[in-house]
Amino acid sequence: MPETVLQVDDLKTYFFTEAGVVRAVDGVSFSLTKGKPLGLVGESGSGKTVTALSVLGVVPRPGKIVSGKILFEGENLLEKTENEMRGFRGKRIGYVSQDPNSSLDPLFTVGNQLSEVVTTHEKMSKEAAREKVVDLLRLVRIAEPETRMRAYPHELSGGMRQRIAIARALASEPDLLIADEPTTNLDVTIQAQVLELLRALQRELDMSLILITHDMGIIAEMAEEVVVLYAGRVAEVARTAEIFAAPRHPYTAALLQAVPRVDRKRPLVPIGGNIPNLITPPSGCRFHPRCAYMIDRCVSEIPPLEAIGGGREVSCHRWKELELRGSS
Amino acid sequence: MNSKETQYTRRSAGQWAVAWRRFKKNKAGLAGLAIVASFAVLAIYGLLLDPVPARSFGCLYQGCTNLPPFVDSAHPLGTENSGIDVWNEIIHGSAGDLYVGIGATLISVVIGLLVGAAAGYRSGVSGAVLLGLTQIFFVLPVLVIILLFAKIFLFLVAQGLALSLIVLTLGIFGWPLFAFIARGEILRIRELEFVQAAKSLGASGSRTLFRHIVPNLLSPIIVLSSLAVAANIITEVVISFLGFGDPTTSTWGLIIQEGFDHIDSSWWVAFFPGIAVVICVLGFNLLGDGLSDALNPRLRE
Amino acid sequence: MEGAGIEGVVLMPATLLEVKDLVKYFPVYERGILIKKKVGDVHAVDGVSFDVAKGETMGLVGESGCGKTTAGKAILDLIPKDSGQVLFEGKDVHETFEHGSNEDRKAMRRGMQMVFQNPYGSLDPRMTVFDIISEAFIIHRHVPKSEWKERVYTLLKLVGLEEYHAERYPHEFSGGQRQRISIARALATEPKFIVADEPVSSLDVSVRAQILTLLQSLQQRETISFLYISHDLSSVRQISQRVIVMYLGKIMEYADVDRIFDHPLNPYTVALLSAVPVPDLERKVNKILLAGDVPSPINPPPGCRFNPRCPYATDICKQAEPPLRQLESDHLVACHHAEKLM
Amino acid sequence: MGSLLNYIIRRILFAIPVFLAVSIITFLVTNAAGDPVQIVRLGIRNLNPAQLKAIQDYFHVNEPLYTRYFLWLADLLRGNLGQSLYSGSVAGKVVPWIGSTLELQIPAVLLALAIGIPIGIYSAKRQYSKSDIAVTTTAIFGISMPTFWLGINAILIFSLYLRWLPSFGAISPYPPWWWGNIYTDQLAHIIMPLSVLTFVSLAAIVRLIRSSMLETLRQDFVLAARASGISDFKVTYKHALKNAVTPVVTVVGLTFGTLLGGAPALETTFGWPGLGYEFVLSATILDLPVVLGITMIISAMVLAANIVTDLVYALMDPRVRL
Repeated sequence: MPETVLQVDDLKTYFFTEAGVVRAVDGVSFSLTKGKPLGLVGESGSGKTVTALSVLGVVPRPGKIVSGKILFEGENLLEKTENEMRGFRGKRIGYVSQDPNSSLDPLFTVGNQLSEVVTTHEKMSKEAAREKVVDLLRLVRIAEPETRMRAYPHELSGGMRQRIAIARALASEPDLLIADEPTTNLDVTIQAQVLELLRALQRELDMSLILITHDMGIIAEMAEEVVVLYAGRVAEVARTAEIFAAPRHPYTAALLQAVPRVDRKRPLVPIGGNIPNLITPPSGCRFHPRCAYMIDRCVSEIPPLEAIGGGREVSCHRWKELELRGSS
Repeated sequence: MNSKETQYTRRSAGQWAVAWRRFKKNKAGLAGLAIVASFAVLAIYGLLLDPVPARSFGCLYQGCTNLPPFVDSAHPLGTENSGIDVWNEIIHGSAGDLYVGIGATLISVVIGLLVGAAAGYRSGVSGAVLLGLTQIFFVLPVLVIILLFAKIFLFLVAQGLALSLIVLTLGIFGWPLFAFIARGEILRIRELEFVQAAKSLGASGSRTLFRHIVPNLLSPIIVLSSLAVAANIITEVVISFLGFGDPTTSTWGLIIQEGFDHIDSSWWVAFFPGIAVVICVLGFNLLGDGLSDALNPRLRE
Repeated sequence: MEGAGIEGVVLMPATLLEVKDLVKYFPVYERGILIKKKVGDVHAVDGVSFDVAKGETMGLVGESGCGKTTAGKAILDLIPKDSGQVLFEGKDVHETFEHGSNEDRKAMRRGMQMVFQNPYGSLDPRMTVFDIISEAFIIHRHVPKSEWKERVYTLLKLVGLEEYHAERYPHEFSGGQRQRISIARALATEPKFIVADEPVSSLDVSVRAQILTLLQSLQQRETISFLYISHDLSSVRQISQRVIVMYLGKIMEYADVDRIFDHPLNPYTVALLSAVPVPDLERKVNKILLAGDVPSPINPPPGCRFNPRCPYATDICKQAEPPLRQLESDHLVACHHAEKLM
Repeated sequence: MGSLLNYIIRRILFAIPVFLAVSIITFLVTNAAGDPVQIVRLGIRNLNPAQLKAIQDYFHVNEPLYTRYFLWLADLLRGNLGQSLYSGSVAGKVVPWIGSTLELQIPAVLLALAIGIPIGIYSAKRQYSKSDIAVTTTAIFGISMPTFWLGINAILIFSLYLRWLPSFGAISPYPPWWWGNIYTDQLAHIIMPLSVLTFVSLAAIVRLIRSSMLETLRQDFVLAARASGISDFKVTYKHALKNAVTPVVTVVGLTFGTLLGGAPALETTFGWPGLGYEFVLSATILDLPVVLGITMIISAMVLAANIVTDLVYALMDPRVRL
């Protein structure tokens, strides 16, 4: 029986803005097997980043976790105090954020920022911390770590900065690494390097990994399991191979059909409409205004996230009757 | 298109209407607007309707000099030792100070926009010259120079015009900040893609400048203007207080100066006009803050 | 494709745009005590030549800093070029804008338009959609005022928007809708050629396909030629007929879309293609991981610009710059070792 | 560090034309009436012919305008600020005034920073809370108040009504001393002007720090630092603070300029014997050499403050290209 490292249960995180309540995460549930890479797919406004920040307990104001459970190795993180949470953040759960250009403090050297994290989680001498930092930089394959330590973030390339952000997240060998779109702002060739590094580190350190992305291609390469989010809710959960072969949710299928491929040209089937506004989200199934298979029930009734066997879950009234095409 | 039918409107609200809607939600900004409007009403009343002329010594003959506040309903805020009514001076002073504040700001805005636009649109050498100029004005102890200027010129110019002279001086010394901001904004807007889009449509330089760049430049200038009016009023008060102002036209600074000379016997003469200054300046500052929030939605989410 | 028949060349469509040896450098300065010293140039576009046929979409791909956007803007003379020539329908673009008559200049502007990358910066926030689209009519006077409204509505429908959108302001639209407005504005001049600079890169995945299919249908129905600039190889494959791969200001490879994607002959193209993740588990390719970062385009490496990262690099690559050679019909490659990949 | 030296030299070289331009403007203002003697005569009515001749010679009225400027400039650069029309050399008189002014200004800026930064941070971290609203309200009143008027009220309350503190000067002219001896006497004199000045600059600094901090707290690296387990205190006071203060440094430099510019009103209110008060006294009696000298000294001080500010900024932000 594989061990579960993280279990998110009916998580709701809302943002209380002047314009109204933004239901950014509205009942998200999934779990993550220890030592496995999980992909969290979604577009802007799907709630993927907010989910990650909720797990870490660093949802920025005016956001608030309204209800739900986040079990990390059996402990409910939502019952922890701020002080206790610091024993998880960075120590047992590492986080790599989206934009390497802004995730490092521009006014301090890379070495300073890394040793700060190292000493936060473990009491050690300055010398030891320095050595640890050098080791970390080696771990993320940075050449000449001693020189790079003295550099300021603006003196490094985007790819290099993202490696440093990864090194920071790995400072105290966390059990779980959350990487939030770690390659979105990087060039393709650099993206390939960073993804390769993440994959290698995940295996080397036997970490659990949550990789957040909007790119189904990255999912195919990196993840073993996928959670598809749409407008703050889970649309579908499945093993990667299954989701590409036979998606069960119309949104997943549409996403696979709407994305152009580099290996061959094929007719694109666009998804109509736009990402919904989460202050006044569509009633019933949130995908219904854009769904080709919409029926009346989809407007009136929220589809539950049903387990459909084989570890798969889907949130669609019509999953049984629909025959959806996969990536082929 | 999120539920198109419900959002159907023939003409939707324009940028300014949207800004106004945002502004309306800002209580502090609205308070600022109300304050500014009240002073404007007071000033107009003083100029056109008030039966008691400014700096009227009428009381002197009725023996009500040095009257403390809140004792005589004819002189609610008391009188000064030569019989000038404090409340009446506040009314007439609002016309004087609004004239200084707004007049000087208008002069600064016009000069600043012209210079800033020239420098921003051409950059290069003229931009460098402008930068140097603004640097000079940042270093000049402007208030000190203005004092000197006012002092010397008050001797030379007919005294009736002296307040206008102060307006002119403040305006002339106040433009560099506007030029600086205008230039920076133009340089920023010029790089925005819609300006390039206009160019690729074939729009002429002047069309691009007046149809695309200037309208987008206005919001920071409006905000800055409101704050500049506040600053100019304070400067006027300081000039008058130090005895470098125009002794023949009513301003708040003048009456405060007169009050300060007799501070130990009649405190109210300096105190109440000072309150008027604080409220009026506060009004313009609040208005400026409110406008900046309303016109720059990025800061407020 | 009119004209093709007259020339008697049926299979080769007529050339609309011709770019010859285009060069654009940006000087880089360092501050001295008193004056700025020039320390080098960003070789943004360094001798680029290609042509675009009538009704064709030419893809221009490359990573950041390869000069693709600069090339697009220099072609439209939105930024001045340093040397080279751009011919639009046989007429020199720069020459026309610099010395041509007012009518010639306007006609040239009408013929070539641009769709920008950022849907938030490319629309004037203080104008309604109607004003934005009809600005072309004001400038070029090619539509009588009585027909403006009708024409704006037609354009809005063409790009998939509704009539009532005309009275709204840009801030009321989503990114994808703004990009549609941007396209409608470009179409308002009735252009023959549009430079589309990363038109979908800032859009959500589900909306990208909408804009891509819109561009495709425009190209087919309106016979407009596109220069489609992007770093996203997948969308380039989807939309282009021919493709140029750029690296640090130089063309690395230039060929028919299928040929370049299926049989690339430049190691850089090969690496680039293999780096793109494909949403398909059955397709496993050997990744070619390139070492190092994209070098700074200031004073790029001598010889072949790709040599420090190239797995095939030999001494000659460090010394001689490879010329753009024709290896197959319609397939040009700048690589000393291209034959090894054939 | 060669580039730092380079930067300092460049900054100082750039200051020279600015200083010259300031001197030209100042000189032109005093000569706007044609020649300065006419102005002097407006202030001092009964000059005997010998005095008039001396003053005319002093201002070189028979020379053309530009010659007069260069003669004045040459003296200025040699450190000779001229002679007061009443008594003594300007340079000799001015030195103690500079001391008095700085005695007030420097502690005020430092105190305002020391108090303003924590308050600004506190306020930003609790945006829209009651304490934040209290702070921002007080601050906007603070910047809306003419300094001297606040001073007048302080005098009304603490000197005239409560009689706790002296209202005039930097020291009592003769005993009895306030609170016992000559040192406590000076302390008693400085308390009020210093508090007033501090309060007003405090208001400006709190507003700046608050808005800068709000901007900084929204940045990704703050979130990333928190997500890597660094304590809230350290995130705030190490990362956010340095990032928030860096842009404020420039503004504080400029504030120092405005403060000096505001010195005349404040010092006049409290009869504080600094540059500002003496400027007002001299300008009132049209002692032009003194007025000119003080103007140039204040300009030079502001210029120096600006250079120091730029340097501090450059040292704090590694992204500034020296």
